[in-house]
Amino acid sequence: MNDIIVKNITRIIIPFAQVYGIFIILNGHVSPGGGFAGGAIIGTTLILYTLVFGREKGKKKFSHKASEIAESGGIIWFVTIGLVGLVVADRFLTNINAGFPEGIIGEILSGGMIPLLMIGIGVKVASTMISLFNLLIDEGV
Amino acid sequence: MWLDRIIENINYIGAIALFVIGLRIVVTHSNLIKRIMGINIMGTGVFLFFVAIGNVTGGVPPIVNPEVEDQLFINPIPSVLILTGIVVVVSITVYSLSLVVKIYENYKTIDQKELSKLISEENNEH
Amino acid sequence: MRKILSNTLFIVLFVVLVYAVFQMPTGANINAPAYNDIARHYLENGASETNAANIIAAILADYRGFDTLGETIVLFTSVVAVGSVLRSTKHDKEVRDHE
Amino acid sequence: MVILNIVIVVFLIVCALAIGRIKDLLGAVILFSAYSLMMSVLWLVLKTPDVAITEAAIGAGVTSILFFAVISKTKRYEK
Amino acid sequence: MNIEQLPIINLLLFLLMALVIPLLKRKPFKITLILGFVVLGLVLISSGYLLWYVNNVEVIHYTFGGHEARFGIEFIVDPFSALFTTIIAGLAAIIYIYSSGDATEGIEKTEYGRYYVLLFILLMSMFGILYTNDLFNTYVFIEILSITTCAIISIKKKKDTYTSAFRYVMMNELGSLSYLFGVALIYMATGFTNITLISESIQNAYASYPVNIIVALGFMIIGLGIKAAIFPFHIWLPDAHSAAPSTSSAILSAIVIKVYILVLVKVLFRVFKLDILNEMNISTILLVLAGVAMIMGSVFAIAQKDVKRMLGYSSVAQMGYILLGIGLLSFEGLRAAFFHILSHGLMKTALFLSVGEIIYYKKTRKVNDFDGMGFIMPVAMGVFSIAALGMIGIPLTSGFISKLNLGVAVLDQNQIIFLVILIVSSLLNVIYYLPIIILAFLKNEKYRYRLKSIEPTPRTMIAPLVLLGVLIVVVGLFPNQIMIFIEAAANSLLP
Repeated sequence: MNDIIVKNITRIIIPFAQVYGIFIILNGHVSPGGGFAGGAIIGTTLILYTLVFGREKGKKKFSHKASEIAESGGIIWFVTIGLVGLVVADRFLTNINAGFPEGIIGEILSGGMIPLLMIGIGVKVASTMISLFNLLIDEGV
Repeated sequence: MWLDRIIENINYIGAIALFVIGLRIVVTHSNLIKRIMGINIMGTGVFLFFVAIGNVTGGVPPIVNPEVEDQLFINPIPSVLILTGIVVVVSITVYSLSLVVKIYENYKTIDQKELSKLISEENNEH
Repeated sequence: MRKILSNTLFIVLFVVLVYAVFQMPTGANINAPAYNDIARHYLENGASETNAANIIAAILADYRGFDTLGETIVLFTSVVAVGSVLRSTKHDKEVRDHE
Repeated sequence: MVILNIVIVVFLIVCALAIGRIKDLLGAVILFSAYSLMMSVLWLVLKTPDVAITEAAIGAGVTSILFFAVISKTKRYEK
Repeated sequence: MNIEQLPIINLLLFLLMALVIPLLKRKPFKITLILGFVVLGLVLISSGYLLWYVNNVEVIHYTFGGHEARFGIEFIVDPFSALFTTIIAGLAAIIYIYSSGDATEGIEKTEYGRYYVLLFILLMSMFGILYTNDLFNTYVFIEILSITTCAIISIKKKKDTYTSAFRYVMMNELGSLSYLFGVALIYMATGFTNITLISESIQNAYASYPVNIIVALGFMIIGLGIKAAIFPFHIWLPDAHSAAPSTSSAILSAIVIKVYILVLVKVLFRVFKLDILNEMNISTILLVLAGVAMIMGSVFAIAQKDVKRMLGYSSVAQMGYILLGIGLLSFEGLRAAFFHILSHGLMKTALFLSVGEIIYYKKTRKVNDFDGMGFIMPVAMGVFSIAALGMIGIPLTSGFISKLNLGVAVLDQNQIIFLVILIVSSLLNVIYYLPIIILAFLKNEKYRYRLKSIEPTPRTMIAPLVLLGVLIVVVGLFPNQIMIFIEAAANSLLP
């Protein structure tokens, strides 16, 4: 796609959309949203980038290797947090009892492990969406 | 009387209607992409059913505000369950779409009837 | 003919399901069976037990965190599965040469 | 609120029926996208904003893009 | 670290193994294989220990996050789940050894890594399904299971695998969504997703909203029936199982469809309980389905020329046997069904793996090409014969014991007609298994000349086959040791 308007608008929109996605991920435990929604939004911005600037440039921004690391990393991060609970409090995925910081209700730094898990999910979902799209686009042709 | 009952249960009826329409598309349509869409419609039907169970007239989303007392919240459990469900259905959709791409590459058609014809012809050749 | 038959079948299914649902106390109020003590517990104590204001996030990541782990595994699996279907041998070779 | 709810449900059912009938797959995907968007409005009416955000991002966004990607690789019209 | 953690550690071991495989891409593939074998061995040991523990000490209740069971998700390890996880781990270990002998027929080298990733996630999901005590958690694991099973079919990049995998994924998804709809109806009527809590309140719910509960049960039976290939819903099975690579076929036919029927058992006996089932007369419906499956599956199998399709249809018939045992809704019936799950698992694994070896070396799948195969590949064909005789129900094999038990269970409930169906189905089994054995061992001239062209089979492929053959006979000779655990499992399901 070689349209200057589309390219420039995309350049302007993408940072805002990504910041919005990050906002949704980080605020998942105090307002509507969370890892899935935010991750999907970030993933869509990456898809948009690939659509507008072409596959090669998109690959540079978010390489195959990075997505592979993010995919396994998301689950490993999740399991690690769960294992903290297993080791400290004798149960998998324990939250407050495992010593995660409590914070004050309604602030961003609260909810113990919930925001940590949300970050992991967000990264995972974003990378999954972009790599699924790349796989579907790459094939054949 | 009947109208009241229908209006009261409109979400349930809508959910069941979507479920049945989705099922019809999956079972009777011969186009593979349409069938995947049917699965998605079926899925949203089930999700709508779940959410309708959790709905409370005059309730608010379950986000606690310590300063406001005595709020009537909706039931949070169905929302959680379908948040999981939506992502699951997307994964299945993507996987079946990838199969459709491969089927088209090999058979040059995405119509179930033509596909069955091609496959039976191939089997007869051998 | 077959079309009419199948359509009738689906309409019958629809009617049966609607009939089943009409037997239920479907009114969207707090007397519904689903709005039981578990939901109340989440709403009353969920925020203080997990310190998250959004109860849905609290249930999603804490009470039913294992479901969420399963869901991330579904996503991971779908990437592997789609990769196994679509990524041609040629592409894999290219990636290996490239690295 | 009740009237909005009914209108949206009717819209969803009509959309779903139309997806079943339309012969142009591209049109079907656009209809599907509209369907998902309406669905996310319905989630808002039913006071589940979390699901609404997720549905808008995943259902209307990602799924439709993936359908488009596949249709661009296969056939647009069904017989 | 105490014993309660073992179930979740089993799951995490599988999961971490699946996640580690992509990281080992640059190392020789042998390291991955050995690591995977170590993981499988550890899980086998720990589930065996759990089996001993729950039978002799106490049932394990494990809740995630330290919440009460009603609020969080609960794992229950009782004689039922412990027994079947052990069986699954054992069968999976045998299939794994076989598959490491580079006999993963039809899979390209570059896909080996992904194949094992999918295999371990598949095992994890099956363990999760059996351990969990939550209907929605079961749904999540069922979805993982269905996407991985489809993926290990389509990983063999052939034309026909794509179409059969597509049909399979559509049927699977219909099944999953029907199951989820059933869960939604139950949740609507009771307000729980935890199985124990549902079973406590379902009597009241049934008294108030009977139609709702009946519809929910119907949807769950249909949904799980599609996935378990119960007769009218079996149409995807022969295509999918014959198109898949041999090891995948063995896993699918011997383990995966059994897991779905175990979920059905859980739903019937744990969620709905006998009172409601008897009131609704579910027994009759299940028995009729089972009877039709037993006859029709065998009849279809006779007509097949492709040996793997034949085995697929035979699986349909065997699922009928298992469903017959379950449908009797009695202790004897459950015992027979559980024993048949074990013995059919062993026999089908043996059949698919030996056929897999034959296909790998002789490149033929036609039943007619098996002439003289017994002289060319004595071990594979020998194990095939033992397993096929077991399928028919010849004494000294495990198949005989399961048919005996089924017969006793049927007589106990005075369902003489099903005894007749059982015998007729066994005779039909004779019609399609015996000619293969006779051809393979008695008619040797035609393919004599091929004798030289056979390469020596790797030991990793021979050993599991021999082990399976021995196990079939041993289980047939000494069923009582295993019967203790099976009876405990059946007891834990009935009040």
